[in-house]
Amino acid sequence: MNALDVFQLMLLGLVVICGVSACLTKNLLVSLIIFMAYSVIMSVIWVLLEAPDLAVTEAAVGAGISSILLFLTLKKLQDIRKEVRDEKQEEDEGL
Amino acid sequence: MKSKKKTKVSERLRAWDQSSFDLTDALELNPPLPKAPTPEDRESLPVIDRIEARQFAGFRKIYPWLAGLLGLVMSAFLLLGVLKLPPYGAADNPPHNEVMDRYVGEGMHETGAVNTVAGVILDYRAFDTLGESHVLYTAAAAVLILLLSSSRKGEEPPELRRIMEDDPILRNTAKVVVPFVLLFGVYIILNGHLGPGGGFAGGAILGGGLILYAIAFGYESLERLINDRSYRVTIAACLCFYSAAKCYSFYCGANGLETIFSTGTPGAILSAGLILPLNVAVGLVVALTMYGFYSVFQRGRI
Amino acid sequence: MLDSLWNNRIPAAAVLLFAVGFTTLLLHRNLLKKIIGLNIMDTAAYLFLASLGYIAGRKPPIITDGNTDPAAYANPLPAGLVLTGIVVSVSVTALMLALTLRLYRRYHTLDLDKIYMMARDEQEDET
Amino acid sequence: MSFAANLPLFSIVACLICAALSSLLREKAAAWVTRILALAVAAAAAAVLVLALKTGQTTTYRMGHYPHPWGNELRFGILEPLFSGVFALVLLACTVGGSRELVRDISRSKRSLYYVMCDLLLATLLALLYTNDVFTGYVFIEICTIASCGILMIRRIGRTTLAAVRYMIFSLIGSGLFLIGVVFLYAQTGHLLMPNLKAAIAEIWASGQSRTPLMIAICLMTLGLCIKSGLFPFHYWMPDTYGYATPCSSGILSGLVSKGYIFLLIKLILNVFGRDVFYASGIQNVLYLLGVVGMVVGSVSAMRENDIFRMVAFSSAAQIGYIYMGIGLSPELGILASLFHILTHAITKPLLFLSASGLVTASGGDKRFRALLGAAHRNPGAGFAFAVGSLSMIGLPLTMGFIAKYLFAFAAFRENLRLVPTLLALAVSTVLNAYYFTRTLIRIFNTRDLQPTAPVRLRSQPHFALAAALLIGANLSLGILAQPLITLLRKGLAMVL
Repeated sequence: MNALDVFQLMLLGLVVICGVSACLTKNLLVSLIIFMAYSVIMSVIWVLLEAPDLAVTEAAVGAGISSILLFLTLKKLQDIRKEVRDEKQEEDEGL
Repeated sequence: MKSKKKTKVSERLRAWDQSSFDLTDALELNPPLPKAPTPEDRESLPVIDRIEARQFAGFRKIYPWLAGLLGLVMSAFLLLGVLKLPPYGAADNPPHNEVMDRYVGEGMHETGAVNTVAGVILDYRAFDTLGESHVLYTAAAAVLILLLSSSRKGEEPPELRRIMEDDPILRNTAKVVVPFVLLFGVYIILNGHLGPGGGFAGGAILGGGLILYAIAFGYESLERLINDRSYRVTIAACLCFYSAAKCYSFYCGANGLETIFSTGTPGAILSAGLILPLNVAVGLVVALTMYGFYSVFQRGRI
Repeated sequence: MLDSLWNNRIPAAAVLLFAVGFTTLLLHRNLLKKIIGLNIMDTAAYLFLASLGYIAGRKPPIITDGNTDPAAYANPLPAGLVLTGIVVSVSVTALMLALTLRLYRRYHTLDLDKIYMMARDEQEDET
Repeated sequence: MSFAANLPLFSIVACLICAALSSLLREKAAAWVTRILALAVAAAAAAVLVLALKTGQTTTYRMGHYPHPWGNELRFGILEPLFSGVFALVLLACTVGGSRELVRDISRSKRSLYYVMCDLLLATLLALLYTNDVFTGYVFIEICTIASCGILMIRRIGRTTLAAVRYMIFSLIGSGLFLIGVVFLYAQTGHLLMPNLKAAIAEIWASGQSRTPLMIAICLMTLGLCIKSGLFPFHYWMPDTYGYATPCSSGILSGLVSKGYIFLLIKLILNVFGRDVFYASGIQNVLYLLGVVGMVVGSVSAMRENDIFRMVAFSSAAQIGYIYMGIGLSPELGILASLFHILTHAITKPLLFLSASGLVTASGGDKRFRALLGAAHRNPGAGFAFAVGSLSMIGLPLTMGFIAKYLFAFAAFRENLRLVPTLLALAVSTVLNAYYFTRTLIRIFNTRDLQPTAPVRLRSQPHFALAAALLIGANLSLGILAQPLITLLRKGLAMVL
């Protein structure tokens, strides 16, 4: 077992921990950040697996675009929520 | 001056914190939850709805346990298979057979691509990749169906946009970073047959650069380049070119004809026959689609 | 047993992640969590696939020095397949997120169970 | 090589190009593109069918310059062009017959995107039918999933979005399982092309090494496709999906998309797993059991619905049960019956959805039975079409449904142990079918306390009349003259086996 093996094993452990905790965390924002980390670690693992094409693509698509879209959705949800709350407040005041 | 900046920062921090609420807790809106179903109601529902209708605590309590159990069963089932597989990384595993030998050994001469992965996906197994770019197109069309708002009402509120645009850190960083990101994306696309990357990765990077630009400087600055019309026309043109080119080469291949595209000298930038133009077409489609996703999500139009 | 687990450590980790993602996608009530689970499930399958292309001690399949001996390089086919797959999963993710936004705009919650209940009431209202 | 052998590739590419171009067109032009495309695809399929009959064997079409195990391939015998022709015509009938409802349900700016989705669906169905490569199958399954979600949620009401989410979740689970099954298979065999996979699997099965990973791969792929096609207990997405989409989409989703997956499964069983391995694995018994239970449960659920669309949707679940029962029964006669039933269902279900929509529209848009009293008098054309469809579903002679049930029973008589349960399930399901369809028919043809209104004439709904004529004509002619079709299917199966 050489150093690379140890490194690989560490990454594997990390990726499993990230995957499980991204599913288990209650807070959605935290969950998304963990998921982003998961993607980055995955792309490092793919470098170790002699697949640089995959690493580049996963870093750009998984950690980049997917995460941007997820964050954007979260922000939009927040906006909708705020909008609805304001409307409701106005309604209450009207009553 | 200083205090003003401070409030701004703290405001932003608070906004950041606000988004960390667990979004699952429903708003106290008009009837938040229907009343607990009566037994007769329950009888008239199909089984799965009956399970869903069960709001009592007991089911909620065992639900996570059931889920965990399913996860355990699933992983045990799959692990059982994995343990019986030959050890990974060995040179005599089934996947490393004559198929791989030809892809690596002959690939450079047959496709002209130094990067054999590009050769495999754009020449040997080009039909898969043709399907793949259409997956992206289908998803883009589906997202348009879902979120395209016919009026301009879907735009984000102006004050929010102002905050983003006033941000000096973002603007200055973007000024420096965006050119490099775009350049890198173009490099990855054009270099797809020579090194790691290709149309998909490069297109995604390009799309990321465009998104960053739009966040920092607003959509208006991009509107002249990317609007609804140019978005649709470019994507349709690229996909048609892709389908037609591949159809031509499939047709030639199946009927034993020579194509007019030569493979050139492996290693040169203008080589590898159709792979370079295909990478460019795919890159454009991916970049535009990614930007389109962002724009449609954000403001309901492109 | 432990030996074969060690020999197949990457596929084993991949199927574990697959099961985690699968369970989340199937059973979690929160829609966004479901989408994260979907992504984890897909990436796990790709990790498994990518590990099949790896051959210990070989270079990535990019022929830079004119050496075309197959015994010097890793297998390019799984990498190509995974490349295809990654794009598929980002497309699906975008579509699911768009669906989530529209559902949230209408029902103001991400909890699928609650949405079912509301939708059933709505149906009764319609009639 | 004969020119006709190029036609499958050309029709797939034509669909993809039309899909890309349709996003630039206006709604009318896009609709015509789809219609002409479907006709062209059907014509091409006919040419390929003639070729297959002439050569009498399957043709393998390599894509590109690379010989057998290196490139993607298409492969077709008799079955593939036959099914693609029927699917294209049914898609044509759906888009034509449902065009009025499309205008009602979909906002103007998005109608051309609807036709984009239809073109893409046609392309994927063709690819699923013709492909000779499992990974290509996976990629096109994903397009199919997204496009069917597209035509489902294009109607902007809350229920369809919810139904789309549910549909997507089940579909994605299905494709995830299919993908990991493919990976398992690839890990053991190193191939993705169907003939090579078949040879490698037979070798592994015969040799002494462990069969566990192989069995797991087969299980996962089968399970994935079962979930996607809505076999009992995974059919709960069906009523919402089919019940609230616009009728054209309901017809396409129930008649074609789920059938595409089942056809792929049959192809996998015969061309990849190999008949001997699959029927020795025990999975067929599970399919059989689930099919039988699904037949009964689907019918019971349909009986208890009081919404006509949901009733028809639940009856789909029962029909899927029939098909899986056939697959589980035996490789020759059972699968023959299943193939015939796929065609029956693909032709009948869209007719039911389209005509039910006509009835509902004539009754003020209320989908519940209470409102449908006497609906057939308000819209006689739709009433007649619904009656023909119902009779075919029940399995009355002169319709395709009768032949299908006859074939199932015929296949069962070759079995010892499963004879009685099969016949029993057929009988129970038929009785239940008859019960709820006759009840509906009695209701819509009822004349009691009927308000005299001017009935909707066929002349005022030419699109529906055309589509219904096509579907009814196909149903009755194939029901009366079923023998040529059965011979064709039998020849096609013999070619593959």
